Amino acid sequence: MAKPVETEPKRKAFDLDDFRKLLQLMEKYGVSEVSLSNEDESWKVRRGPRQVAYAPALPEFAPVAAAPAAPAVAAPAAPAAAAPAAAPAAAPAGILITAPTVGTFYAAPSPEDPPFVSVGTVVKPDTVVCIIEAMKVFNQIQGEKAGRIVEILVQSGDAVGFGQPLFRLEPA
Amino acid sequence: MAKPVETEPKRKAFDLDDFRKLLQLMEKYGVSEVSLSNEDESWKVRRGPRQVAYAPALPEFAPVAAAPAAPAVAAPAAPAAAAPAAAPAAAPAGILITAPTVGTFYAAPSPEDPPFVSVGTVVKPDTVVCIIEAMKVFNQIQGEKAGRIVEILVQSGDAVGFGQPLFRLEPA
Amino acid sequence: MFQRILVANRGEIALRIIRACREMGIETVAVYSEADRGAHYLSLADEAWCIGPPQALESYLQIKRIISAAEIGNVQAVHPGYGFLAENAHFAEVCRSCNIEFIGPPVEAMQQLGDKVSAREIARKAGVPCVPGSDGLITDVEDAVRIADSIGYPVLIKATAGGGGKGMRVAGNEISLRAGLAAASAEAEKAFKNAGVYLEKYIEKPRHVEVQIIGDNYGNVVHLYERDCSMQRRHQKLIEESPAPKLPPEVRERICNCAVQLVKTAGYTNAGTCEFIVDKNFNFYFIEVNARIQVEHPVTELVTGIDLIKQQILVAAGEKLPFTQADIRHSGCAIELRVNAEDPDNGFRGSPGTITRLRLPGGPGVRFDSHVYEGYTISPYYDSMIGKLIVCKPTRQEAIECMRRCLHEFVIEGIKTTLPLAKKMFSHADFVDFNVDTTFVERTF
Amino acid sequence: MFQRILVANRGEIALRIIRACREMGIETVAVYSEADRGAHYLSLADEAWCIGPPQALESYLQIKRIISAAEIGNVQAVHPGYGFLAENAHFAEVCRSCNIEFIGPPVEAMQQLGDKVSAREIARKAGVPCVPGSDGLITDVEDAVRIADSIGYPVLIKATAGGGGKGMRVAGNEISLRAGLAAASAEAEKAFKNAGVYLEKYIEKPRHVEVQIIGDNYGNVVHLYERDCSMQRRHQKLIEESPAPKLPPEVRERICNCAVQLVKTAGYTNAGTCEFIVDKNFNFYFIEVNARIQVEHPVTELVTGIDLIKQQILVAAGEKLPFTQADIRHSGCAIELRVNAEDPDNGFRGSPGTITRLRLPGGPGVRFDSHVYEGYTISPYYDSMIGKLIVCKPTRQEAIECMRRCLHEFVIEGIKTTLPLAKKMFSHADFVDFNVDTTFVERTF
Repeated sequence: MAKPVETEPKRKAFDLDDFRKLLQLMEKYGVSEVSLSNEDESWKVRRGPRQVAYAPALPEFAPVAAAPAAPAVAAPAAPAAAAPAAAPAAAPAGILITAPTVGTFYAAPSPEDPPFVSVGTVVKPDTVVCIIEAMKVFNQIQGEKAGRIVEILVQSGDAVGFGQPLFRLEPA
Repeated sequence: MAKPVETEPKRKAFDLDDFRKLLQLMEKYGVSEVSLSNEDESWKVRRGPRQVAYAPALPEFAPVAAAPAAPAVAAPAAPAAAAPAAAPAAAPAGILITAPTVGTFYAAPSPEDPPFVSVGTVVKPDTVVCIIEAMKVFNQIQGEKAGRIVEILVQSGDAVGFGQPLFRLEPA
Repeated sequence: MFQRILVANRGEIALRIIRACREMGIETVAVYSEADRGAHYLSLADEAWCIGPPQALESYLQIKRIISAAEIGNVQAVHPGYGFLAENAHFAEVCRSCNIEFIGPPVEAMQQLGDKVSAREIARKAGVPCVPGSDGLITDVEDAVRIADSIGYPVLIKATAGGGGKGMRVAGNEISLRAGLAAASAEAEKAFKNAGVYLEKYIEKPRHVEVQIIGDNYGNVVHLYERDCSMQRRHQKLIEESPAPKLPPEVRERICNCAVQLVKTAGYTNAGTCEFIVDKNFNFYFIEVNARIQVEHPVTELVTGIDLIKQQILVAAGEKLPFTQADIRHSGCAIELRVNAEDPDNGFRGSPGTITRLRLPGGPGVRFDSHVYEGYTISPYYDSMIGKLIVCKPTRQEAIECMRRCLHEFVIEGIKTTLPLAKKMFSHADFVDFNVDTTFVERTF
Repeated sequence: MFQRILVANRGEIALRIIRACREMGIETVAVYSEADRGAHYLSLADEAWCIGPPQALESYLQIKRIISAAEIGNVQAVHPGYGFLAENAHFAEVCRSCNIEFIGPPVEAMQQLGDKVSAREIARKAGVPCVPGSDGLITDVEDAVRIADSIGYPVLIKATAGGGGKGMRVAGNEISLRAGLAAASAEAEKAFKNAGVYLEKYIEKPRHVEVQIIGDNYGNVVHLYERDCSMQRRHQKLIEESPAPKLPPEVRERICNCAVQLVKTAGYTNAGTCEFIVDKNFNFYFIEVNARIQVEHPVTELVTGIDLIKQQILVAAGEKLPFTQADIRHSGCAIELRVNAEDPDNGFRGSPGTITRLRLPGGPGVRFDSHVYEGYTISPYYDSMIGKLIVCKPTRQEAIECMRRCLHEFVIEGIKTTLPLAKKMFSHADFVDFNVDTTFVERTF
């Protein structure tokens, strides 16, 4: 997910270099709010205390789906709010394995079995990393990324949404 | 747009050099908010601490009250839009004498008389510069500014709103 | 019919009038102070004139400037809205003397009903019950003591020119009556330049019920049923609704008929409201007439289907009322919540500023009358009310559920508002069961 | 009653359902694609789950993922809205097999009415007039020629699985009939994987009139009167209204009763719409049943005062209808305008983008059902409809004046919309006089 931009040449991306220039200009000239749009793109940036309410949602920087426990009031807002903030500061380093479907996450084949992977496990793209149950079907999920697991972001039994980060890896 | 982001020549980006120029102009002329748009693009910039959206609108730069002929649709919007645009380019230098009340402007005591003042007249604060008729009363208006009249901004017989600029002076 | 009307007001009621006029094919001339320059609703008028600086005294209360704008705007009538000059009989007189119709009642009716003592006299003539009291100004302290003895303590000392609670005092016994008379009189002199005070029986924990009426120039007067406005804070209405909950049908009928009798007796025309207080035994007493359209008129519009602003204009233009009393139906329950830019954590003081984020409620049965939008700046110069959220549903229970749902959706950022208080009010069991009186809000929240 | 419902849709109808549920005290679980992440209406649900990437095929049409979200969301029912899976009988079946109620009709009724030929059979059984035609699929070209001779040219060739004008052809004589049959069949095979076609008499310049019905699980079915939807462009409705203008009262009664008979015969429950075409002599012919809530349902809500979404939920939960046919009143005139993000200057192609400025109309009798707001970004992945402006007034004339006033107020910047077309339509004499048919918009604008 958090793959750097330059490796995906065909993706319609935002030019983050341009974006950086824009931010530098804004800082230099004390600009608090900018809204630019043309046929293809629209940029809206607001500096200072109040955050952008609805960022055009750079999905790469908006990993968090609605948290199941918390009321969704906060949840859907969170990604948007988190997006711009996360980008420069708190973006967790590494590679993320995200849920390919909505469902219930299980770390192990059964409660008696050990988990498929743990912190420290080195995985390949075809390594089964968990099960996601959807409609009574237990789908074995391959991580599709390679690396060493450094963090498990959900608990066995948690409900997870599409695209929700499950594991963080560092390149092995 | 103009400035190519060199790797993606056909992509329509925003010209950040133009943007810098705009910011420099804004800074130089103390402009806090700009909204520009043409067929292809629209730019909106706000500088400094979060600004009042409907600025009680720098009356000096917001000369036009609702024109009686034109529908007011455009009119109240005009001052806000005009203000920033006017700043760098057309900001009329000098001092303005504005209408102290709403009513009908007359340049002369009667149609037979010469006007109170003309372009070139040097006025003192107590010089009567016009009459504004309100409720059948013909109020002689003193300019309350000193200088030489360089432009008369309304026609005899025009309806004028409170605060509407009537004359532009340059310091005598 | 008028071709062109000047709207002598601002904010939501100006927008409301502009909307009505446009639907009727009438052009509008708006006036605005420098503080309101650029407000979106002004762009909906056909013409707009700046009439002065932000202070209302120098703009919206400047009769001369408004008439002057009416003249250069070439209008046939002025709609005063509510507040500002709406109940200023002098303004109405000036308008009419300039051949500009004032959309409101006759000047004489305004004057007579504007004075509390003469209003009581009219009520008595019309057979409308008033709160037992001095039937006139107090001229002698000993008289006052005798009257208080006869109607029974506690008694209320009120200024004849008063309003909004000013110059008002409760006396529980003779000693406080003697002290209170002097104090109230002095306060009234200071506030209204009229020291006249009178006595009334003090009604404990009353409900506020008011009746909407409208009359034409041909002697036809109808009522459009009642509104309950008991949910008040410092004499400011917060919630208004119709029908008045728990009011027995026969009381409702009598109170509505009393209102019609009263305004007929006063020779009143156009829209107006008769305010009553209702005690716990459903005795009701006339208080005053509001000789104008009211903030809460949408409540009545939603339950009767009648557009009051349009009717005001039609009646002022000399049209006959298009309905009789029998034609007027009341169905469902409508509740209005006033949304004020006030800070509930700081004594409800005004909270001007820019609305940085706004998500409005909507959906079936929801109306939000307001001139504000995201990016709008609420100026510190005027009333703190920024909008009226009105819901109409088949039953009161459903209306309350709808209002709660709306409050859940409603997002205003950048300013403080009374929405948190509103949430508490609409969740309070005593409001839901309607065990409330005009002291409820202050006692409870 | 359900405690928790999953809303299997997006945008304005998702918001509409969430609002209804909240007023009923029912919790909601929303689902969304990555394109809708962060939309404000999602925050009004009690829970929200991302179910896939922006493409509807991978999210809103993914039965498995929606059921999975329903399971982790622990809901008792699913409301499908309109579009997406709303008329997918398989989805309804899967929901119910998982013990999750599908808020809609029985699967059998959906299937029978979903097929045009079996729907005609039901109509005939119910005594409802259909357009004269082949009474079944065309199996032989010579048969088709005989039938066309007997019903008279021009005839319409239609795909049994068709919709939206696909697989449809008009034949004015035998030659074009022979050619058209093969072409339509091939087109239908390609578009719907079902080559079956049938013949119908071609009704020239018909009006589109539809009847809203609702039934419970106890055999009670009522109609909620009709809507006229003749203002269409490329088979997309633009304006819907009720009552249908100029429809003679006895025709109106017959058409409404026919709709009730038809859905009763089909064993249909919950909300649905029977679509008819009406020729210039007010002969009407059944076309199809839309087995779901429709975009234009607010029109009916405003003239009847009945909340259709709430009734759908109540009926699905096994409640009886709280009214009989005699209880249902129709009053006033409601008109809905669909506001689409389309560029009128470029063949009405979709105009996604961010709304940079939004000033909404409001005031008495105005409802705007929409999930958008200033700053909202309209994604290119879904339908271009961004909101529905609905007005309700005592008369059609007043409703049109109100709509024009609303269009004057309405400001949307940042995207192109159909508002300019709307202004033209509401000013056109033939619309105002209602001299229109389903070809009017394309012929005129």
